[in-house]
Amino acid sequence: HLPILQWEDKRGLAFTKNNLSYSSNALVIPVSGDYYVYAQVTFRGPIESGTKPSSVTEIITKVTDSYPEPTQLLTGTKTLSENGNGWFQPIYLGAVVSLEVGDKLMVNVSDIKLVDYTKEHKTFFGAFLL
Amino acid sequence: HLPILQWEDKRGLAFTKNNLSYSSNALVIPVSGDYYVYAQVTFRGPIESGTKPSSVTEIITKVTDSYPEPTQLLTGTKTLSENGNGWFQPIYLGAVVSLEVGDKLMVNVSDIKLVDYTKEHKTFFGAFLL
Amino acid sequence: HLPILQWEDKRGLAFTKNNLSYSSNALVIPVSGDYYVYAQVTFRGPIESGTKPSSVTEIITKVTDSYPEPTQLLTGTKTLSENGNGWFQPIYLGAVVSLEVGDKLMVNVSDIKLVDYTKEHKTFFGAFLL
Amino acid sequence: RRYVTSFPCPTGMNWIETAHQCCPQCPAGTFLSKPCTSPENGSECLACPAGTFRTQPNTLSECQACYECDRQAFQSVLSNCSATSNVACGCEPGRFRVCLDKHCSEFSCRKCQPCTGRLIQRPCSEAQDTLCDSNCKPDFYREGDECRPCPTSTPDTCGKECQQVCGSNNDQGSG
Repeated sequence: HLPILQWEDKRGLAFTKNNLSYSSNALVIPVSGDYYVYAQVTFRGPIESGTKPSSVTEIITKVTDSYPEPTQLLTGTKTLSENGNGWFQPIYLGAVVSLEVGDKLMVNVSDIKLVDYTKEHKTFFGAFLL
Repeated sequence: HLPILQWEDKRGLAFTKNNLSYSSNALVIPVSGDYYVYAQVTFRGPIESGTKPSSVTEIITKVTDSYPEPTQLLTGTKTLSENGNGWFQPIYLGAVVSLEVGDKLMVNVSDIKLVDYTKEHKTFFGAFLL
Repeated sequence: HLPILQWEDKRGLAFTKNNLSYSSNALVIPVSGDYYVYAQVTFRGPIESGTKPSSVTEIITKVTDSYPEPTQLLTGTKTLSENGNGWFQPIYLGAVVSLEVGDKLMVNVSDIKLVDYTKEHKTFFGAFLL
Repeated sequence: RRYVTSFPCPTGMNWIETAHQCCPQCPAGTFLSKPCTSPENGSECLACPAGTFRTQPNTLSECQACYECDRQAFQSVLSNCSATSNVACGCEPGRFRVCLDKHCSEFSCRKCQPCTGRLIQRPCSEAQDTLCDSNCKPDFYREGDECRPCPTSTPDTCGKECQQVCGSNNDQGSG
């Protein structure tokens, strides 16, 4: 599986409420229903060690106790055409999904070293019950 | 007009409820009000026959019985700078629009052959009443 | 600070309601709570006078009476790899933020001359209370 | 299959859900500000506010916002937005359209090429660039892709091509 991002859930602009909690890299669904789930990841490069990737990918995934494999809910994948020097590529995803109490939502990325985690307003993740 | 995408509305992650129905390629609005409407289309190429397009476009359109022309609600248009080999380009759109009962929402694209329809989590379309 | 965009709030698809008002380039929050805030800016070039920018940036910002400096809520920044002729680059941002009554929301951009203001469905900005 | 809850109205009228009846359409250039109270009496229609339009009769509650021509990209107004028609945009003089999509709904305006030193086969127009003659005009010699004017005197920089074209001209001139 692709690496899973870790998130800040209390400081700065981050918050959780109405029992939607965050633990071990996942948002945990407190009540079954339809949720608008969204995430933006800003990818950036080049990074020293890495050769330039041909593409970057962000996937919002659901893990549930009732099924052994994660379900890919939303995927954004973009090829990179920037040449050698510095590049930035944001990918935003958002949609309504039906979730059950206890489901866990996570964000996977193609390469964690390419994620711009430096500013909270560039890479973010959330959900709200309709 | 630009080609209209067809959608799966029952299987997999797809669903409709609260009388928001899907018929002849359109979401049909059951009650007047303000809706958050969204869609992502992942475009990909090259495709055999096609010359590389200079741009890809996604438009969420409204059709209503009370007016003979469609109304363009949201548009995402992106020029392509990828060179010859394979490319991916997701376009996400979402916003609140005021809709009347009976209005129909559709997604038009610049070239249907470039749409990645292979995975439900890469190309999706939806709406919810605020 | 980066230039602030002006918006149409009445004509065409634009509207405000439930006391969410628009004045001096900002949406003004009528009641404290969690809001889904979103904006898309379509950038386009080249424009004769301008040299080709290396990147474009869109930031949704909050200004509040209780703090002298604006807070950056959401940022989308993308490097440009398009060559000389015409290019388009949409950037969509959206997320839930906690806001207080009287807070003002604005959209800043890296270069106002690069913003495609010609069609209301290509560049838009909004918010709704959860 | 007509939409199940609206009923067929006579031509020129539309079903209005809020009034739960058919009402006369408002003419192009206006919008429905208040539905009719009965099919017999008319709908209340108001003119589209400045900057908006409706090209067709309708029972919509607002008019569509006019597009704007992209001044930054050297577009010009071919016809202004009116209450019944959207703005139409073209290119400023001396520029032609470069379509960015199949339908040319998006285009940029590029400078026409000047054909320096060549005859013009087809002048620049809204839709396409100038077509220059492939040969240089008299008193011009080829250098790479360009046509250069023959030097008035014969400087040492006048290469082989230049001498071939301009050399014979100068002989005639001074002969």
